[in-house]
Amino acid sequence: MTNEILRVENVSKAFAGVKALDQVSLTLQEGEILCLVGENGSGKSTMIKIISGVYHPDQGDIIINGHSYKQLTPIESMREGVQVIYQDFSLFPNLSVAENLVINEQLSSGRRLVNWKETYKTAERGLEEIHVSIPLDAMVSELSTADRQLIAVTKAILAEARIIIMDEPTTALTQKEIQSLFEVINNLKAKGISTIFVSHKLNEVTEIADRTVIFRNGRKVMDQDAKNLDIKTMEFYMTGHELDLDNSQLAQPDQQAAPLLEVEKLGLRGKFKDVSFQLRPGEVLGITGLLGSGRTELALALFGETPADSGTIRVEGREVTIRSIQDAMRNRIGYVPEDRILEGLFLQQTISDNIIVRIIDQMVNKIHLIRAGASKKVSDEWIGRLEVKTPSGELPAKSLSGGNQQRLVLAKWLASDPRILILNSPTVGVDVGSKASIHELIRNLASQGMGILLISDDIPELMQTCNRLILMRRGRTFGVFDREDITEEQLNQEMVADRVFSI
Amino acid sequence: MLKKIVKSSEFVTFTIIVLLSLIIGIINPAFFSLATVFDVLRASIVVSIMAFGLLLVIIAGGIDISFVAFAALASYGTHMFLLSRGYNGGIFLYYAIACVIGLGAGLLSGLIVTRFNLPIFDVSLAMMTMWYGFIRFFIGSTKNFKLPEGAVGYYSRFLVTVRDPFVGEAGLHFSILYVLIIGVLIHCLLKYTTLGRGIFAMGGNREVAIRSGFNIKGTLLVVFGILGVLSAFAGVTHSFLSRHFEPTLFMTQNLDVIAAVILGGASVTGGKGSVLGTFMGVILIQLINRAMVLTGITVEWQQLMIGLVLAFFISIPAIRDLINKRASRAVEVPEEI
Amino acid sequence: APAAEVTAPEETAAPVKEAKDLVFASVVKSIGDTWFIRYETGIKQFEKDYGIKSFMEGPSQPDSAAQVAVIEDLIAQGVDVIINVPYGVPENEPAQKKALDAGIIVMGHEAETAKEGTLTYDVEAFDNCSYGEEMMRELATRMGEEGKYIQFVGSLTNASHNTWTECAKAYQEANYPNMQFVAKYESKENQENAYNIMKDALKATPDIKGVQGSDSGDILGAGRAVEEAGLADSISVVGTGIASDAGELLKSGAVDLAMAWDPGMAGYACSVIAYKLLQGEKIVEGMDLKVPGFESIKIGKGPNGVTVIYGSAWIKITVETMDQYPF
Amino acid sequence: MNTTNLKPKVRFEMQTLLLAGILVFLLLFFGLNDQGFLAGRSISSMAIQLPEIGILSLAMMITVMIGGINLSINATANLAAVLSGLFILRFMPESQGPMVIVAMVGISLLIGVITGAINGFLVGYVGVPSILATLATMSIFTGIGVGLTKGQTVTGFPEVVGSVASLSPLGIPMPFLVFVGITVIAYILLGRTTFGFKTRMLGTNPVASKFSGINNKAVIMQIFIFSGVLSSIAGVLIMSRTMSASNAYGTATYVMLTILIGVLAGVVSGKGSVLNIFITVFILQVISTGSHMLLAGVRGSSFFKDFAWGVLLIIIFIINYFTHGRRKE
Ligand SMILES: Nc1ncnc2c1ncn2[C@@H]1O[C@H](COP(=O)(O)OP(=O)(O)OP(=O)(O)O)[C@@H](O)[C@H]1O
Ligand SMILES: Nc1ncnc2c1ncn2[C@@H]1O[C@H](COP(=O)(O)OP(=O)(O)OP(=O)(O)O)[C@@H](O)[C@H]1O
Ligand SMILES: [Mg+2]
Ligand SMILES: [Mg+2]
Repeated sequence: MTNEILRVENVSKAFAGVKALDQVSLTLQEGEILCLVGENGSGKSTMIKIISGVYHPDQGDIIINGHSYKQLTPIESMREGVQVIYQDFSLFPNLSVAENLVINEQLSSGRRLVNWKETYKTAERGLEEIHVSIPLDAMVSELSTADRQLIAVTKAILAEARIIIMDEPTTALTQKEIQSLFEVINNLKAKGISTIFVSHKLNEVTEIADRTVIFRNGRKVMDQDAKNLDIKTMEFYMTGHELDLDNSQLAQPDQQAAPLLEVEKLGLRGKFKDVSFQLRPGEVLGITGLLGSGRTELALALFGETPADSGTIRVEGREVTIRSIQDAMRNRIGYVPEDRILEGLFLQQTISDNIIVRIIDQMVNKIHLIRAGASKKVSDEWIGRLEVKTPSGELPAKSLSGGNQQRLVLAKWLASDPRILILNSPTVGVDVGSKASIHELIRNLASQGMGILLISDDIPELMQTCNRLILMRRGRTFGVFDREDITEEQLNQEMVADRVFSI
Repeated sequence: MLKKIVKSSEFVTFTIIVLLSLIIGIINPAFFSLATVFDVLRASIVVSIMAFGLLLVIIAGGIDISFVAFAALASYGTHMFLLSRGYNGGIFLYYAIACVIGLGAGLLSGLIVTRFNLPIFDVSLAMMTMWYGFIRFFIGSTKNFKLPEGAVGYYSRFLVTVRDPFVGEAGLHFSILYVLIIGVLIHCLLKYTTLGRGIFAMGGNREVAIRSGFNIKGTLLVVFGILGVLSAFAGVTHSFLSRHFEPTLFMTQNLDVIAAVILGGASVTGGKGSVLGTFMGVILIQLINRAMVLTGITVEWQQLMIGLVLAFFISIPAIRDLINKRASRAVEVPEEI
Repeated sequence: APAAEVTAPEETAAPVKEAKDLVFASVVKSIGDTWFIRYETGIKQFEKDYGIKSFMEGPSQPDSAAQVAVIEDLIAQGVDVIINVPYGVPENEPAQKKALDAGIIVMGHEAETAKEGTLTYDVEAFDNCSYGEEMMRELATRMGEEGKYIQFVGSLTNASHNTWTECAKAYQEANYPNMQFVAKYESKENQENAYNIMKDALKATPDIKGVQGSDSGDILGAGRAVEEAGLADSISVVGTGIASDAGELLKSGAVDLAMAWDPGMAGYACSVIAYKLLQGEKIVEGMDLKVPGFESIKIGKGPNGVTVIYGSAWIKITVETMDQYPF
Repeated sequence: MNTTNLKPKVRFEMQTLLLAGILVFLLLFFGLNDQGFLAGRSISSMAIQLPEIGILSLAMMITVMIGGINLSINATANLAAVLSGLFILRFMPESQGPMVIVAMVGISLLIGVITGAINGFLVGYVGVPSILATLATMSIFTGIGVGLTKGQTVTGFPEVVGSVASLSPLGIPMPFLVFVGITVIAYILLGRTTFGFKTRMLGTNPVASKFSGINNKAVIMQIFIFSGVLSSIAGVLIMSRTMSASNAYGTATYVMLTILIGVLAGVVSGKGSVLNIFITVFILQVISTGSHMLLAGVRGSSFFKDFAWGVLLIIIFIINYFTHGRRKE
């Protein structure tokens, strides 16, 4: 016999005419793990924000612990024991790790004074609970994305929530951390704490869910015990059609062609050392490794943001110096960053402006004025090609869902027609359907002769798109594998074998 | 621990102060005297008190330029009111009434900002114009030199005095204690109260602060209330020290106070700043101004020198940041422009 | 060299209006200043005596740009007389000229350096250079004609202040060889600055014996610093100032002498001259305007050609005489 | 904060319409209250300072658009006038030829470029927050002028210097034509060129613009140079109109006034409209002239005007709030 802790009844919510949620009802039992899945923009985050009091529904009721609300405030929601880990982690960059961890508890307890000793003790306890160690007095702004995600999770656990909602908590975690997180969730479950878990990684969903709810276009289309659902079925309900995810038709690059990019003994003090590899036209080269293995730093060095201090780089046979982003672009190297909000997008500007920002210099007429028609044409073309879900390119980029924002970042770089494209975790937070289409896009780009460096933690993704794989550990290339020579299991083992965490 | 201190922005400001003092002292050894210390401290009293109030606003992510008008309104308004009632007693009543006026003015700004969700800078621009006009149209437009009995001689209430053979008597004015007390209070507010952490949280990421359930509006109201009270307090103290009340008090000095707070390590975009740093920022600006007379730079070139020295010293923290960033590439936060 | 006679400008040939229809507007550097409050009493007295609408306008902060805007608006309103006390003389000239072109009589005060053709007349309480020299005589007497002295100007851009200090310095060099000029400082028209500068000046030059101030805040700030250092007896402070501001310090002996002229009377005199011009009268050397200090006017040329009418006599405010000057 | 900016185009027009509406209202209000107001003389009175303020406001606006501020605009204008004035007095005191104008404009523009580059260097390359950097350079630029002239106003220029301000081809005063011309140029530069596009992007998110390959430092440098050049053009107009060059001209009013115009015109990081600035400058000028007329002879009318401005600003903010829809928190 279980107790219902949360019930959402016939909730609807529209944004400027877009129905984000349409008459959706949900229930959550004590100690239950409920997974929400659905395509990008299907209304998952909106539902979460309504439960947490950030948005007010247009109609419907929310019943928590037997208390019925037409709408909640964030603090009421917290008082009812709801804690949310948002996609952007909701951390304060200017505050220390310890404080970020404890701040919610501090607030909901209604205490007016801060006890720092207690704060540090509590924070330490929290981190121990999920078996990670991060310096407590570091500023969050100094941390990597993965560390931030871990802190967001720990924070919710510490707030002694009765309902923990996680909006894609695993996007930046590698296998190891994900397993610890699942352990934590199961421990919470044992204590009677309920979890709502949103993820686009359906294998995670099958692993953790008690019950699964599927959204499509703002409606609930499926609500089932998890054991009755397999991945194929979920995909079907999410998209409304069968997905063909057979990706075996990987094109092989021409092994005789001269390499596009040759990197020799590249190094940057304290970051990575002696990295050498070649990238041929038409090749997708995966780079993977644990957090802190130096993959992102390597990418940033090739992109000129933090230039390497030793070694050589050759592009199409010519030795080049890359000291700035402009140098990289002159050599037609593009980089799709991991943090789309901060590094990738201009949220207040239009979608169309975001797409043409890279190529604005080519959008001018003879007297150097921007041709409005041309820019609209280009942006509409890319909105179409990447299936960015929006009624108009003239809307600001912040009106897009997380997954669509990610496509927008891709569109921006693809529009500039790079020769070499570095993709840093391009499908994080992207739903399965879109992910498949992004993978196809990557393969298409490669087949047109582009060289692609793909940084990813997602092993199936790497196996489906890459011709070769580089495994990095502690700033060095640990191994280079042809895809044919390695299986998912082997790769998994290789990665987990290294126990180094970030920083 | 030591490494942390050395890395802090307060340490940088401190180093700059030491450096500048050495330069002035080498050019004119008369600078190295207790009298100098007392003078610089005295000149920093009033600015520091205002700067502490402003610090809260800047940490919360806004920039206010109207606090100088609060000071003028509260001090001059109180004075003209009490003068008209024939009051001739002690100074406590002055402080009490002025602080109430300051609180009112601060809260009014705060209410407008929060109720209509307006940028702090914009509102403060309007309020500054409005208050200085209000004071001079409705209260009075001339300086007044008539002090109440209780304030006569206020200027020379020293904690300690030293006799300097050349420059006469020099004393440490007791109102430096105000700075100390207010400084400690504000520091504790920022560091040890939920409210104070809310101010930092708000400046660090406003949206997240709202989501986390911080009472943003309430916090802003408190911040503006404190700004109003501290400005009023500074205004009255200044008037007693300088022995007159004026309607255009501090009118052109708001940018200098803002500069001091930022020079003291507070971030223009919010979320960062400290009481100690702010105090050192105030001292630094004082020193730069005083260096002109003591080093004997001729009057025509003083303004240029002040600008050059300021430009030099404000560049040091920025250059340090550049070097730090090179050394360890942390995750980027939005750059200040 | 005083010109024998100056003819009234042509515009006055226009039909004479009745007094009650005339409008005299005064534009001052900044309307909040104690100084100009006193100025206003003069033109209000004129209004009462002559039945002519007279008022004072000006920016709320001393600034030429804002002052010019006020003049422009007065021209548009079609006033009959503008009396301008310019913050920056050259910057105000084009607006004054425009007013002249519009048939308005434009009087200046504290605008001796104006260019010819930019004012109908300039009216000065006295000759600025003599004023500076007189100040030096007073300072020298109090210092026993020896020792170091410093000077303050409100701002380097203020022509009068710089004339006073430079003439004073030249006079000292010629007449008091035992006195020694140390430095000139700029108080930015803020007495708190004067206070801090004085303190630092004492450190930089410990044996200062005299201070000459120009802005009315200079002797206040310097006086306070001197008093607090307990040096009121050994340092002489002399400068422009008025009794209502400097009273306390005069009493305590920190300030030894405040010199001034009565701006109210200057404003009154300007108005009278303008009125006479409107009546078609000629302004001649030795004329009695029936205004204290302007009983027998002198007429001369400013350095840039404007015709200047000088009154006589500055006033000297000491602790003994301060009650005679209630402003 | 969750302002859902769904219709940028429409919103932009709203703000402009609102401003235009206020302008029309004010014209009617003052026109009905004072017969002389709409007469030619008050129009020309308004047109005198408007070009200078307008150009300085543009100089301020473009720095606000990248999330900065430029406190040194007025100091730059004065320095340009002082240095070109000193040059003319030294090398061509008697000349009445066009070379004087060429020297005046040429030197001023050069000063604008140099001062702008100094600001751009400090802000863009060293990384000093612009409020501090330009506070320091304000002091430096004024200080150079004060040092060279000992603070005295530079005068005695050849008559031809005044011709820039006094000419009025087609009956329109030259300064006004310059202002309109610069407004059009700024409109095109900011709205239709890659420079303007990059400026907006930089103002919106400097990190993303860096990762998009925009050379942030160069854009900041260009913005401050542009700001300096605009300031120096204002300096030329002031110099020509007053036939003098002062280090103190406008120091107590112009900087705050231009910030105020920017705020009213709705300029924020990443967004700014030249057209709004153009209208707003008129609004403020009309209020100023109109209130001088209505309050002529009232004691302390300038003080009342300040008070009223403050209140009016708040009212406009509030109108803005309601017309733009309540912002959700
Ligand atoms: N603040 C908003 N303003 C306008 N539209 C919004 C807003 N929030 C959500 N939407 C719209 O509501 C729809 C549902 O959004 P929601 O964030 O719930 O999707 P989601 O399922 O979380 O998608 P994703 O998987 O991409 O995160 C989207 O189409 C989006 O465009
Ligand atoms: N501020 C907003 N304005 C307009 N639409 C929004 C806003 N925030 C979210 N949306 C909409 O909500 C949807 C989901 O957004 P959100 O980023 O919350 O999605 P998500 O489920 O968490 O994301 P994803 O899986 O794509 O990473 C999108 O379709 C987007 O259009
Ligand atoms: Mg979502
Ligand atoms: Mg998402």
